[in-house]
Amino acid sequence: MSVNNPNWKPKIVAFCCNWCSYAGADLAGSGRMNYPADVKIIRVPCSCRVNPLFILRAFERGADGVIICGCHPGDCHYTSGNYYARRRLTMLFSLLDYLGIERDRTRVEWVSAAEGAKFAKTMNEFVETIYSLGENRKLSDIRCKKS
Amino acid sequence: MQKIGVFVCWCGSNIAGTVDVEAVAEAMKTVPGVVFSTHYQYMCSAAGQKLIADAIHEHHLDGIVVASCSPRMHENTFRKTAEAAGLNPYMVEIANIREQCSWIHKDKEEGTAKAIVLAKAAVAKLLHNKPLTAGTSAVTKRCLVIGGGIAGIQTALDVADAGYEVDIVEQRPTIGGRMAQLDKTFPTLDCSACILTPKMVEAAQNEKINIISYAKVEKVDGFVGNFRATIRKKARCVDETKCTGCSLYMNKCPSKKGKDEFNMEMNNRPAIYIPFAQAIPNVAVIDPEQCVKLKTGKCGLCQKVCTAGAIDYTQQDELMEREYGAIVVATGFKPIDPSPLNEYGYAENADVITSLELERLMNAAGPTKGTLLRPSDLKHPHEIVFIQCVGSRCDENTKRGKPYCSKICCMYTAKHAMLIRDKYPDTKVHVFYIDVRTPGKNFDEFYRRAVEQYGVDYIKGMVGKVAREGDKLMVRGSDLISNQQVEIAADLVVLATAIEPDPSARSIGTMLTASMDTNDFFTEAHAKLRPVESPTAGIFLSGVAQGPKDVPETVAQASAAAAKVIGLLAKDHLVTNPCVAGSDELLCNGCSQCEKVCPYGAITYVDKEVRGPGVREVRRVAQVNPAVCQGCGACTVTCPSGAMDLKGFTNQQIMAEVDAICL
Amino acid sequence: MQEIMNRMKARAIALLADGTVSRVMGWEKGEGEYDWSPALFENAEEMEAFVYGDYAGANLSKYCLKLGKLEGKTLVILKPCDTLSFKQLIHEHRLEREKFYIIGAGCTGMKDEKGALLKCNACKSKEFAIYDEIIDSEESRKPTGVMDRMAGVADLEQMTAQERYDFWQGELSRCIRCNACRNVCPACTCIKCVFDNPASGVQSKAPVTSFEENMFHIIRAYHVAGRCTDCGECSRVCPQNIPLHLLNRKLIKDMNELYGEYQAGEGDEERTPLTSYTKEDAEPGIVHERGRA
Amino acid sequence: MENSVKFLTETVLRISGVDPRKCMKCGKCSGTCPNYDAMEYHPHQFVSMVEKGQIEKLMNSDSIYLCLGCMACVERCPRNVAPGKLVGAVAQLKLRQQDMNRKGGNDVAAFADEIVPQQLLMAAMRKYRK
Repeated sequence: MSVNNPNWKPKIVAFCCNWCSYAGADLAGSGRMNYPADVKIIRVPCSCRVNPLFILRAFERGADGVIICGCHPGDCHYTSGNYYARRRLTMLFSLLDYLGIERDRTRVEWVSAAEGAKFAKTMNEFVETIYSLGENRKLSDIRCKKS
Repeated sequence: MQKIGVFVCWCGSNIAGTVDVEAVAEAMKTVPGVVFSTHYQYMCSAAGQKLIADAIHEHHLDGIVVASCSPRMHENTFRKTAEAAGLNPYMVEIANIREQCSWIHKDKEEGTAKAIVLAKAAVAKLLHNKPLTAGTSAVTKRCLVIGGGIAGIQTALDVADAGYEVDIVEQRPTIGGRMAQLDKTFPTLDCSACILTPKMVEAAQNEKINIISYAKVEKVDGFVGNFRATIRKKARCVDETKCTGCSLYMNKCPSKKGKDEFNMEMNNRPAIYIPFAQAIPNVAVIDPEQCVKLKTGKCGLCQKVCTAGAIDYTQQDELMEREYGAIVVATGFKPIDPSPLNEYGYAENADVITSLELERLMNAAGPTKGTLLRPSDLKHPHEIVFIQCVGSRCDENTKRGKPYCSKICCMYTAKHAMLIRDKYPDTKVHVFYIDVRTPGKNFDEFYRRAVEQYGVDYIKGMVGKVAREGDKLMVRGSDLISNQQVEIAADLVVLATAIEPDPSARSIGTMLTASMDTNDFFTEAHAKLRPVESPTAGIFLSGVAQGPKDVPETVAQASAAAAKVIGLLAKDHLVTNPCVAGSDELLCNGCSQCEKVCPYGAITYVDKEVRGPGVREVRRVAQVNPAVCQGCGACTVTCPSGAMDLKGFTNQQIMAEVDAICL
Repeated sequence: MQEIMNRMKARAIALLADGTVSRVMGWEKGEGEYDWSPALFENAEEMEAFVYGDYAGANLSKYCLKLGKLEGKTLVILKPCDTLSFKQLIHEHRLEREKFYIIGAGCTGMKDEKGALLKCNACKSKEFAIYDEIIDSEESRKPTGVMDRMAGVADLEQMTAQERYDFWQGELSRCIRCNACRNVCPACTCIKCVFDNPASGVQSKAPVTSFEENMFHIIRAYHVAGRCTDCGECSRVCPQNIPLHLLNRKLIKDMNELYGEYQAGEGDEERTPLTSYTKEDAEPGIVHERGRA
Repeated sequence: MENSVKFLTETVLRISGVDPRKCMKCGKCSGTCPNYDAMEYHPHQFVSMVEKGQIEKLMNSDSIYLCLGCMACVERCPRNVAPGKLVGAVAQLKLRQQDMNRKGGNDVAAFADEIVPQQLLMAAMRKYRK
């Protein structure tokens, strides 16, 4: 937990779809809306490009939170990508929860290209949640690392 | 090992203000693979681009990372720079250290640290980049226009004018659409037929335009530039090449029970008919539901009188396959049925009519030959009530109608009121309205004329009940301005019913994989910047199919869609996005999961001899058509075997980014 | 069961004799009393060793992948639950129907040395999803194993997150990465497994990365989500007795609850819950909300 | 009992479940109302006055007892605003303030049989307990 390490800064990966959420993140920037530097964005064409593997990989490599942002349901640039993403991520989150990984470390938010403020607000909330959860060790240690 | 160059942009103080660009450039020098790293005030400037080009030459770079503004801003700029310097344009990655770093963080130390991570992630990704080449696909230089109303006709004329072939597919026996049913048009009051029919004739005579009437599009395959459509031309039982449109049969036909669709079913027509005098094609059609010959085998009177020998009762539906480069959706609209809104009594009272029915009642070719007579007793109405917003602007939870404003009703109601007051000055005309919406050139002036010059009584309020009392219709409504409830004994009530997309729109949208909104209007690619294109490449939108609009707006959009079509057809080849999915056939299981999630039908399966290390066998494998694939990546995640990957966003590239950010 | 076996044997020999099939995929006795193994028989003589009965628990569907590539038809014996796996493989175009002659085998619940098999305690069905003929008995049509299939999952769901974590850490830490679960799984039919494919980003066997080590079972469970018929073979073969079926069943339970009842391999729809959607689907936040409720 | 505009408005909105901001001021409710002329404030005015917080004016008007409870305005409102529910809510607030609300839902059941419509019962109770 963060108590052990006062200098701990969370690592947060945000997957953003190119058409809505990445543009929304850009808009948050143009509007100079602050959110913590702990969030690093990875651009993907669509939320449906986010392979659950990427999320597992991030956690395993030490991410403390992973958030996926896409176009609002019904507004997908590719018409149906976010609908598939919605099911896939629901199932993944549920599985992680079942394994005892704090469910609040994962989140999906639909952010349109016009919702810069929502993007910033979401990131602020999410970072706050991760701070309250502290360091994530669980997934990388689910098989008892010897180290 | 690849040789990568990193270029950190100051963007003046936009980046340099919160990010220590020098420190970033310095830090990047120690990253494996990076052989050159520098910073400059404005990388996107000519000098900045030259700096990049020089470095590519001097250090023999294989790829570059530009740490600058959003890739949505200058990715293309830097790709061109790289290409000009002899690098593959897809060996460029952008680290977004402005919108997603310097602009959102205030602390310089924090901003610098984050910028370094973002640049490292870009390098990590770039190390897995492969040069990509955009493919090309040929363009079939023919356009399909679905719908032959004013929108479809205008688009077809403009496209044909540029020298391209156009097929108009119209579901009814004639083109002309809704506009042909109108009497006069606002705000100029020209006769609708007088301005429309010349265009119909022009379309018919244009040798580049092929009108396929009484037909529907059944199936569309393919992709932008290369569509293949199956069109069903319904049997009209009349040979189009022989019929002269003489109408001699009209009085012979014993069946008189067909409803005249053109006159809003207010009168009957024979089983063999031409919808209206100026129909194009001016060819009769036999209604199979009404024709005695087709139903019982006995009759054949029309065949006997037809001197041209055009009648052919044995005619069958004809299926034709045509190829197109572009498709325009111009499916138009229909008024809603106001019967469920029972307070207006539309279903019970013949003298409660819709505005489109009034158009026909006022038209010289209509059921009353242009004399305004009310349907119940064919008497002249002396007091008329118009009710606006019938079924428009409703909360969706009420199930009382459409949530949108139908846009044209305010203006045509003013037109009707004005025309009636002009022609029959003894008639009192009241209009119940919620708002009068007149945003158009000369529109408000037009509405004011109705009030000031013609004395139309506009009542701010809505009608609560219409009830018959003797031969009068008692209309009770509120007058919000004088704060009283009013009751008017009217002879005729006209409902400005909402308009909705033609019922054929939904299936056409599905067929074209063109997205639609919840009201079945086609969605545009961008509400402001791409208003006449569907998000599906090669599909264009014309007229009310996209949303309610009046004639001038429809014509403007129709010409705009035509311009987009011409721009597409003018190309011999289309450059395709190289960032598409591709299947590694050595890994592919042929399990068909990917096909299920592809929104474009870009994936097919073939039995193919697969050769690899120690492998030589015939397998069922997935193939992606790169011209159809739009690069969403849905298939890559569905693929169980990891055979499917997305160029430009490969599993390895994204994993490398994840690692770089998390380490 | 003895009677079913005798009929089955006679029928198989007849089908071999008249050339309908070229081989028979069934079971033979191994060294121990309970140790029955899948076996291939090519003539009447070999068929002497054929057995069917309480210890024929193994699901033969996966063996069909290779058999389907051979000349001629293969006779394969499938218990009701096995037919689901077989049908699912047809849905995925991994098997060709015409390469097989399927005898649906009546089943009264399978056992091993410890008693009834896990999958048989909560028997999914006595219906055959696919077959050419059925050889069963009055007895075998009666329901067996009526325990609640999702009871184990529900128990875990009731625990706190930390308890669940401790449970899984305890279980998964025992894994020796022998790959038996993967190799037996009828849904694991990739020509090249992602765990053996460096380009998948999951890395190769050597050097074994911590990512692969840690994530193996999670990735595998997700990998077969929507395609897993819950045949239970993974847990049956695990030498470390890790209850791997609890991962698969969790996903099945969630999909049933959120997207409607679905049984992989049943019916003719090739789409799985993860390759379909409705506009009204629950948002991923439901996982969070459910936990808080 | 509290009498601030905020309290009164919030109470009326809570009792009625109505969102007056959905109103597009078309006047359909008042065009529909069968007892319009008897009422000092008409259905559409209830909507706009509640939105403006003028609850006390409404409470002190006889209009709240003159609503027949026919719910035609609720049925026909194109925006799902339900003015009739607002009238009912203001009337109920008035009753509460007069401490006249002691008859609870259980007492109403005694009046109800299969023939008497519930709306009539409610409207009658409002009127005769004035």
